[in-house]
Amino acid sequence: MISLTDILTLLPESFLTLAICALLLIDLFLKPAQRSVTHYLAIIVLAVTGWLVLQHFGEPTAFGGMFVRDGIAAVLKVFVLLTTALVFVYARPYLRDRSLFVGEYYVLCLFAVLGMMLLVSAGNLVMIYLGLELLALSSYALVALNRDSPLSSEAAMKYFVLGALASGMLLYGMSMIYGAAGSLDLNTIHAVAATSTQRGLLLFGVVFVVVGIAFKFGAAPFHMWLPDVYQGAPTAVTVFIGSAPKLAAFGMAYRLLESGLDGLGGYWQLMLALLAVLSLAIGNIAAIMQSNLKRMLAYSTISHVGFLFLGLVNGQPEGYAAAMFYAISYALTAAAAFGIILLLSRAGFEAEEISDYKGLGQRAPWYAFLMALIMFSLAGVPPLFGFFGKLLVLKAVAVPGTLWLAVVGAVFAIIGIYYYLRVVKVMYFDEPDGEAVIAGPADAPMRAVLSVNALALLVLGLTWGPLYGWCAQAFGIVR
Amino acid sequence: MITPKLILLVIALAPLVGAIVAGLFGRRVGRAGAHTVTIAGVAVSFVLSCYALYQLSTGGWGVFNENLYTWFEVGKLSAHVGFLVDRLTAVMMVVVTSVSLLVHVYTIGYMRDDPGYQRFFSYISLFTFSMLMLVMSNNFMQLFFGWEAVGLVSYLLIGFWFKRPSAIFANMKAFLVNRVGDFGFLLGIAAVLFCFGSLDYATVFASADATLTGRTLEIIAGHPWQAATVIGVLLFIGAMGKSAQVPLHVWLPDSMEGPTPISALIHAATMVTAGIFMVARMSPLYELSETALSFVLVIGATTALFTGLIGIVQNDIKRVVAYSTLSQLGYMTVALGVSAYSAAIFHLMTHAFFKALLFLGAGSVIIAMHHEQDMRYMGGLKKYMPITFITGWIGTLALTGFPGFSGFFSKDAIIEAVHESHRFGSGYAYFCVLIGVFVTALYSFRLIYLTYHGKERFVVEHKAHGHGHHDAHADAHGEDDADDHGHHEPGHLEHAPHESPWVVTLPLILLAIPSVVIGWLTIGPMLFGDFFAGAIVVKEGGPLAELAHEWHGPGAMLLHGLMGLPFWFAVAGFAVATYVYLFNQAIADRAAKLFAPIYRLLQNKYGIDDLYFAIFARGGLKLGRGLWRGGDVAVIDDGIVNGSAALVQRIAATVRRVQSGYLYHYAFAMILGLIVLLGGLWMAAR
Amino acid sequence: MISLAHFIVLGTILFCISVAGIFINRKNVIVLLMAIELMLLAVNMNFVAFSRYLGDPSGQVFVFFILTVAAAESAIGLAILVVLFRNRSTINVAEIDSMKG
Amino acid sequence: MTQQILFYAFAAVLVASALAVITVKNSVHAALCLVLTFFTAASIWILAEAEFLGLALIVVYVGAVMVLFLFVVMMLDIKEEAVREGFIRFLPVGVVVAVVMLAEMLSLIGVRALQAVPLPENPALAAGSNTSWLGKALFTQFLLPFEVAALILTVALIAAVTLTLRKRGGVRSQKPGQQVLVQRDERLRVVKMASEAPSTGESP
Amino acid sequence: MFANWPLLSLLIWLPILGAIPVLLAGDKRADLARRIALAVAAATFLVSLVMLSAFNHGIADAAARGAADPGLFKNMQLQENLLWIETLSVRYHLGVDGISVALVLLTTFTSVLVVILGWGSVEKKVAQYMAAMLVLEGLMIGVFCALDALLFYVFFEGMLIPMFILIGVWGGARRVYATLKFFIYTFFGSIFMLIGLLYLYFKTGTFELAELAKVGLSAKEQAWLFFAFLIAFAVKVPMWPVHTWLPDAHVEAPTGGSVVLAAIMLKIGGYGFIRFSLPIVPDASMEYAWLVIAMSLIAVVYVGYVALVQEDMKKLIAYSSIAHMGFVTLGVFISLALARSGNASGAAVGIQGAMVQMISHGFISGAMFASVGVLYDRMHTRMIRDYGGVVNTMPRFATLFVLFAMANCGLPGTSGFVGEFWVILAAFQHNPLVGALAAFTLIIGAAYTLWLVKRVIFGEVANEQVAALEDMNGRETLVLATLAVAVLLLGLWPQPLGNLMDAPIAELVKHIVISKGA
Repeated sequence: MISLTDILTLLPESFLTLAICALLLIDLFLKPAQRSVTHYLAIIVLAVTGWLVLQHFGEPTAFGGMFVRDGIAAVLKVFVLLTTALVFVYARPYLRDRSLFVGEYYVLCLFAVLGMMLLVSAGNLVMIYLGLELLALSSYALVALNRDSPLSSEAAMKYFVLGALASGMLLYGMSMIYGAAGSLDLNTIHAVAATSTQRGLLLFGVVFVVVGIAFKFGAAPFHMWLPDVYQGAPTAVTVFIGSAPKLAAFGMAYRLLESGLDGLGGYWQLMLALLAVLSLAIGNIAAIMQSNLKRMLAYSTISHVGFLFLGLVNGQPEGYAAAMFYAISYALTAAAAFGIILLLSRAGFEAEEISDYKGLGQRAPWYAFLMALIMFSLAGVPPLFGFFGKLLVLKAVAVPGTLWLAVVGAVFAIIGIYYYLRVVKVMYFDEPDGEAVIAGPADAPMRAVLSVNALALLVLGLTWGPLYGWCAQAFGIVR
Repeated sequence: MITPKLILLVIALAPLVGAIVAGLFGRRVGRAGAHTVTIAGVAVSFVLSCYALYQLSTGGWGVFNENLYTWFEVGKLSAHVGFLVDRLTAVMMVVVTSVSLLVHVYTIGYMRDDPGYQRFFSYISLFTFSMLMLVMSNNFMQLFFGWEAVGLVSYLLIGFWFKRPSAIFANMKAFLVNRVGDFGFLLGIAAVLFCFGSLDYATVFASADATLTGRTLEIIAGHPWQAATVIGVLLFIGAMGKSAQVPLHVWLPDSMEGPTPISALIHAATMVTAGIFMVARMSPLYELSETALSFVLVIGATTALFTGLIGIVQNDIKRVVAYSTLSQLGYMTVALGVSAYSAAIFHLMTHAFFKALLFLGAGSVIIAMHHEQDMRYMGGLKKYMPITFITGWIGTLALTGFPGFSGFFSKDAIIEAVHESHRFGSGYAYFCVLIGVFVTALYSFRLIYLTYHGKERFVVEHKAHGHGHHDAHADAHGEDDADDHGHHEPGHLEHAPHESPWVVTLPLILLAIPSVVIGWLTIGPMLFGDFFAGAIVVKEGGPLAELAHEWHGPGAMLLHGLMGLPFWFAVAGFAVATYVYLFNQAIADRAAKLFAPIYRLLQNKYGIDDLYFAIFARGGLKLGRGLWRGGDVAVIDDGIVNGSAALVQRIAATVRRVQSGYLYHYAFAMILGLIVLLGGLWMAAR
Repeated sequence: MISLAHFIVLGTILFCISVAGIFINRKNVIVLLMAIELMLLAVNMNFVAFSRYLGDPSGQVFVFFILTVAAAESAIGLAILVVLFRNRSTINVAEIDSMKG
Repeated sequence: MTQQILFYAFAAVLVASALAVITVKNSVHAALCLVLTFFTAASIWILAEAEFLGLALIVVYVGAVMVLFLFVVMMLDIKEEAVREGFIRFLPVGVVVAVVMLAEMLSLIGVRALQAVPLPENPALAAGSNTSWLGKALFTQFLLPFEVAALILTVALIAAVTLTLRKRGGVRSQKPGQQVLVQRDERLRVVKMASEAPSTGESP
Repeated sequence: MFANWPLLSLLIWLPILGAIPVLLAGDKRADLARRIALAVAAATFLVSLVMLSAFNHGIADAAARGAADPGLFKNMQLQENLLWIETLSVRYHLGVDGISVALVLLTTFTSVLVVILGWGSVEKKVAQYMAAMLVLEGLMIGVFCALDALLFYVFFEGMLIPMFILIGVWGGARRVYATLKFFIYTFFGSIFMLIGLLYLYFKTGTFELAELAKVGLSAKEQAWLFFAFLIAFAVKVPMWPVHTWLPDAHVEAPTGGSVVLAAIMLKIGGYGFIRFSLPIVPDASMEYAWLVIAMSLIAVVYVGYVALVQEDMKKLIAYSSIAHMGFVTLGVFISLALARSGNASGAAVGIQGAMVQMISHGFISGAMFASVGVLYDRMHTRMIRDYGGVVNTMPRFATLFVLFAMANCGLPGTSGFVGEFWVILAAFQHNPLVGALAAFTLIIGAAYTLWLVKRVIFGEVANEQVAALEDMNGRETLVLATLAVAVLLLGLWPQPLGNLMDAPIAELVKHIVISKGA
C-alpha cells in the first residue's frame, strides 16, 4: 500500500507540484511590474527540484511500480530542469518586450516539466500516457500563448490536432499491448514480450507505439507538425518545446521500447531504422531550402532525431547511452540556438529570417561567434559538443549488420552541413544591409547565461567524458 | 697538401665562386669586378685542367674516382657527389674550360654595353661549373644534376634578352625539348638503377657484362626487351635532347636568340656535346646492345645529312652555323653508333675549337654590322675586318675537312669508320655522311662568300640616328637592338663596319690555332693509341681497330685523304659554292625557283617545327582545355559536384511542396507512415 | 455469444472511420476534433473489451483516465479553436495554411 | 443470443452514426451524431458489463463535452458551406486508406484467433459491483495516475482560461464586490430644492 | 633536458591559446594584434626547434636497426599519454617520430612566414585573421602529433573551421562558393573515415593507432576500410577526381590561406595514407594499390594538362599542386607494392621520396602562392593576361620567382627534384610504364610552369600597372628569401631530413609486408 516512502521517492515531483500551485497563487497577486518575482521563483523551483532529484532517498520504485526512480530518470530530469531554467532566462526579455510576460507561461512550462519528469519515470502505460498528456496539453496552450498572433493559433491548432491523433494512435497501440500482456505494468509487459510466442497483438501494438514515439520526437513522416509549430510559436515557447521535450521523448522511448518491449527489439529496431533514414533524409534536405531560421532549425531537429534514433536502433546499453547523450547535447545546443534568436529579436523584429543575420560578425562579433559555435556544433564538427553526440550514435551503428545505417547517417550529415554553414556564411561573409540587427532588449543575465551555454558547447566538446560516463553509468555500463 | 682531390675540387668550384660573386654581388663588384673574378675562376680551372690532363696522360696520376659528399642516402641506395677523372674526362675538362675561358674574354667586348653584364658573366661561369660537374661526375645522379643544370643555364642565357618575345619563346622551347630528352634520360637512369641497384659508374660498368647479358625487361607486358637496349635507347633519348639530334633538334636553331658568346660556348662547343660525351662514357653499356647502337647510328646519320641541307637555305649567319653544328653533332653520333667512340670524342674536340671560332667570328661580324645577322645584307667584309676574315676561313676549312686541318682528321676518321662498320644502318649512314661532306662544303663556303666576299650589300648612312633617341636607349646595344629589332631598315648601317676590339679578336686567333693543328697532333694517340683505354670500352673488332691496322701516322692519312671520296665530295661542294656565290649568283635564285618544292621544304625545315607546334603546343593546349572544360568543369564539377548539389536542391524543392501547410496532408502523411509500418510488419509477420 | 473479436473489430472500424474523417474533412476544424473523439472511443472500446476479457480492472481504469484526459483535451482544443477563429475568422481547414514549405 | 442481437444492432448504429459524424455537412448535425455515437457506445459497454464507464461516458461526454462542442459551434457561428467541394474528390482516397488500414489491422490482430474465445465471466464482479471493482483499483493501485489526471484537468483549466479570457473594453459587467460594499450615499443623493408652487391655473 | 617536457602539448596549445590575446587586442589595434601573433608564431617555432633538439635520432635508429622489434608506433618519442574519455578509453595520446617531426617543423616554419606575410596583405579584421591562423596552426600540429585515432580525427576536422572562416571572410569574389565547397568536400571525405574508425573501435575497443595497426581484419573488412580512408585522404591530398575543390579554394583564399593550404593542409592527406591506410589495412592497400597508382598518374598527366591552360595564376599553381601531390600518393603506394614484392630498399626509396616531396612541396607551393600574393597585393588581379614583363620593374622578385618556378619543375639542386626523382626511380622498379608516366611530369610540369614564367615575368612591360610596380619590400623579401633558402637547402642537403625519417620508414616498410588477414 502507499506509504511515506512512496511520497519520499516522489519528493521532487511532489515538491514541484506544490510549488507550481503556490506559484500560480502568488502570481495572481502580483502586479505586472512585479512579474520578475514569478520568474525568479520559477528558476528557484527548478533548482530546488533538481537538487532533490540528485538526492539519494526513497526507493527505486514507488506506487507499486507506477513510478521508477533510476539513474536514467535522474539524468534526464536534471537536464530537463537545466534546459528549462535556461529557457526561462532566455525567454524573459522576449516575453516582456511583447507583453507576454505572464505567470501562465511559467506555470504551463512547469506543468510541462512535471509531465516530462513523470514521463521519464513512468513504470506503467497509464503513467506514460498521463505524463505525455500533461506535457502535450501544456505545450498546446503554450504555443497558442500569443493569442493575437494568427500564426501562433494556427500552429497550436495543427499541433493540437496532430498531437491528439498521435496520442490516439499511441493509445490504440497501448490497448493492444494491454490485451496481449494482460497488464499495464511495464515489467509485466517486458516479461510477456520476452517469452510470449503469440506475438500478433503485441507486434500490432508496437507499430502504434512506435508511431506515438516518432510523433513526440518529430521523426519523419510524423514530423509534419514540427516546422509549423516551431515557426508559429512565439520564440520564447519554441525554445522550450524545441529543447527539453526531446529528453522526455527519449525517456518515453526508452521506457516503452526497452523497459517494455525489449523482447520485440528486432521489429521495432527495424522500424526505427526506417524512420531514422527518412528523418535524416527529409530533415536535412528540406532544411536546405528554408529561409526562416526557426523553420530551418525545425528541420534540423528532424534530422537530429534521425541521428538519435541510430542510437536506439542499436538496442544495447551503449546505444541508449549514446542516444541519451545525443538528446542532452541536442537539447543544450538547441536552447542556445533559439537563445540567440531571442537575443537578437525585439518587438516588431523577430530575427527569424536567416537574412536578418547578415553581417552579424561585424556588428556583434561575440554573438556571431557564439552562433557560429552553435552551428558548427549542430553540424557535428569537432571539437564541439555536437560532434561527440554524432560520434557516439554512429559508433552505436558502426557494427556489422547496421553499418549501412552509419553510412546513410554520414551521407546526410554531409548534406546537412550545408545549411548550418549557410548561417555562418551569412553572419561572417555577407555585408550587413538595411536594418541593423544587434542585441535586442536582452538583459545582462541572459547575455551571460547564453554565453556560458554556447561556450559550454566548446568546453563540453573537450571534456565530454564525465557526462558520457554519467549516461553510461545510468545504463549500467561500467568500465 | 695539394692532392689531386683538392685540384679537382678547385677546378670545379672556381667557376662557381666566380658565378656567385658576379651574380649575388654584381652591383657591388661592378662590371670590371664581375668579369675579372669570373675570368680568373675559369682561368684557374683551365690551367688546372691542363695540369690534370698532363698528369693523366703522362701517368702522373691514376684514374681518380672518389666520392666527396653524400647527398642523400636511403637504405642501400645512396647518391653522392663524386669525381671520376680519367683521360676522357680530362680532355672534356680542357675543352670546356678553354673554350669557356676564351668566350669569357670575348664577352667583355661583345656585351660591353649590356646592362645585364654581371648577370651574363655569372651565368656563363655557372654554366662552366655545371658542365664540369657533368663531365667530372662519377655517378648517374650527378650526371643528371649537371645535365639539368646546363639546361637551366642554357634556358637563362637564351632568354637573356628577356624583353624579346622571340628570345623568351626560344628559351622555353629549348628547355621543353630538352626536357623531352631528359624524360628518356631519367628513365634510362631508373632502368640502370633497376638492373644494377647502384648509380655509380664504377659499379655499373664493372658488372655491366654480367648483369645485362641476356637480361630482359618487360615494359609492355608480354614483350620482353633486352635490358641493354632499353637502357641504351633511353639514355640516348637524353643525348638526343641535349645534343640536338633529329627529331629533338628543333630547339638549337632557335637558341640563336641568345647572345653570340653563348651560342659559341653552349650551343656549339660544350653543352650540346654533353650527349656525345655521355654515350662515350657509357660505352661499356652500349657495347652490349647492337640494337641501341644501330638506333644511335641511324639517328646520327639522319641528323648529319638533313640538318645540313637546311643550312644551305638559311640567310641568318648564326643560323647557318647553328645548322652546321647540328650536322656535325650528327657526325659525332654516327661515330658513336659505329662504336668509334674515340673518333666521336676526337671530332667533338676539334669541332669545339673550330665551331667556337666560327661562332665567335660570326659574332664579330654581327658586332661590325650593328647586330644585323642577315647575310643578304653583308658581303665584302674582308677589307673591313681582316682578322675575322682570316680566322673565318681557317674555321671554314677546318669544318669542311680540308686536308691537314683538324676537321679533316676527325671527320675522315669517322667516315672511314662508318665505311668499315657492318652494323645495321651503316650503309645508310655512310651515304649520309658522304653527301654530308658535300653539303657542309656548300653551306660553309656559301657563308664565307656571302659574308666576306663579293659586293657590299649594305648602305652606310652617316646621318645621325637621333642622339636623343640613342640616349634614351643608352642602356645598351643589346637592349637597344631588342627594341629596334624588326623595325629598323635592313641593310642600313649607321657607321661603316670595322674590325672588333682585341678582346674579340684575340679569342679568334687563339681558337684558330688549335683549329689548324690539333688534329694532326692528337689523332695518333686519341684514335689509334690507347689514350682512352679504360675509359672507353669497345668490343673486339670495332671499326677503329680495323683502321688502326692501316694507320701509318697523320702524314700518311693526309695523303690517303687526298684520294678518298670525302675529299672529292668536299671539293665538289667548294666548287659549286664558289661558282654560284662568287661568280654567278643568279643561279642560286634560279635553282631555288626550279626546285621550289624542295627549297620550300628546306626553308620550312621539313615542317617539323610547324608539326610540333601543331601537335604538342596547340594540341597540348587543346587537350588541356578539353580535359579542363570537359573533365574537370563539365563532368566533375558541374556534373558530379554541383550536379549532386543541384539534385539535392531539386529534391529539397519537392520535399518542400509536400509540407503543404494543410492539416489534412499532415495527417495523411502520418496515416501513410502508419500504413507503411503496418504493411512492413504484415510482410515480416507472414 | 459475443466474443472478444466483436469488440475489437468494432473498435478497429471506429478507428478507421475516425482516421478517414481526419483525412477527408477539409472544411471544418470542429469535425476534426470530433473525429479525434471517435478515435478515443475506439481505443476505449478495446480497453473495455480487453479488461472484460482479462477480468482485470486496469483496462477500465485506463478508460477512465482517457475519458478524463479527453475532456481536458477537448477543453484546450476548443479554446485554441476559439483563439484561431478570433484571429482568422475561419475554421476552414483548407484556409489554415499560412505556414508551409 | 439476445446479447448478440443487441450487440449487432448497437454496432450498426454506432458505425452508421460515426460515419455520419464525418460526413454530414452541418457541424451541429455532426455533433448530434457524435452524441448518438457515444450513447450507443455506452450501451455496448454496458452490454460488456462495464456499467460504470458506460454511464460515465454518457455523463461526461454527452452531458459535458458535447454540450461544450455545441456551444462552441454555435458561438462561432460558422457559415454553412453550401457544397462540400473537395469532399467527393477525396472520398475515394479516404475510403481506400481506411479500408487498407482496416484490412491490415484486422489481419494483424488475428481476428479469427480472438473469435474463438468468448468473453469469460468476470469472477471479480461476484464480489461486488463494477463500480466498486474499479474504485478499489483506482484508489489503490492507480492513486498516482489519479492525482496526475487531476493535474491535467488543472492544466486544461488554466490553459482554457489563459487562451480565451480577455478583458474587453466597453462591456457592461456586474461587480458583485462593489455591489455588496456599496454605501447608501453612493446610490442615493438627496437633492434639496425649492418646493414648487402649484400652478394656479385650471386643473385637469 | 627537454625530453620530459610536454613539448607537443605546448606546440599545440601555445598557438591556440595565443589566439586569445590576439583577439583581445582587437581589430582596432591591428598592429598590436600582428605583433602578438608574430610573437606567438615565433615562440611556437622556437618550441618546435626545442622539440627537434629533444628528439633523439639515436633512439629511433636503434629502434629501427635493433634486434628487438619495437612494433609500429612504439618508438614514438616525446609521448604524452593521458586518458581523455574514460568510458570509451579515448586517449589524449601524442607522440612523434621522424615523419611527424618533419611535418611539425614545416608547419611552425610556414606559420611564422604566413604571419609575416599577413602583415601587409590583410587589412580588414586583422586580429581575427591572425587568430584564425594561429588556431589553424595548433590544430595542424595536433594532427601530426596525435597517436589516438579519435584525437587525430578531432584535429583533422577541427582544422576545417578556421580555414572555412579564413577563405570565407578574407577571400576573393567567389569565396562563398569556394569555402563551402572546400568544407563540404573535406567533410564528405572525412566522415567515412570516422565510420571506419568506429568500426575499428568496435573490433578493438580502442582508438590507439598502435593497436589498430595490430588488429587482424578480413579481406572484406579491409577493403571497405581502405576505401573509407581513401576517400578521406584522397580528398585532402587531393587526388583526381576529388580534386576540384582545391583550385577554387586556392583561388579565393587570401594569400596566407593559400600558403597554409598548399604547404601544410594537403600534406595531411599523404600523412594519413602513411599513418592509417598502410599500417591498418595493408592487404587491401596492396590489392587496390593499382587504383591509387592510376589516380596518381592521372593527377600527374591529366592535371598537368589542365594546369597548362589555366588563365588564373593561383589556379595554375593549384593544379600544379595536385600534380605534385600525385607523386606523394604514387610514392607511398608504389612502395607498398615494392615492399610486398620483396624490394625493401626500393620501397624505402619510394616512401622517402614521397615524404621529401611533401616537405619540398610545402616550401615550393608556399613560395609560389606567396609570390602570387606579392603580385596580387599590387595589381589586385590574378589573371595571367594582366601581367607581362614583371622582371623589368621587379627584378628581385623575378629572380626568386624564377627560382621557385624551376624548383616547381623539379630542377636538380632544388628541393623539388629530390622527391620526384626518388619516386620515379621507385616507380620504374614497380613497372617501367608507371615510371614513364610519372616521369612525364618532367615535360608537362616544365611546360606549364615555364609558360607561366614566360607570360608573367618575361617580355616587355605589358601595361601601365606593371610599369608602376614596385619591387618587394623588406618583409616580402624576407619571406620569399627564407623560402628560397629552404628550397635550395633541402635540394642540396636533404640528408638531415632523410636521417630524420629513415627509422620510421624502415619500420613502416617492415610492417606493411606482413599480411594481417584475420
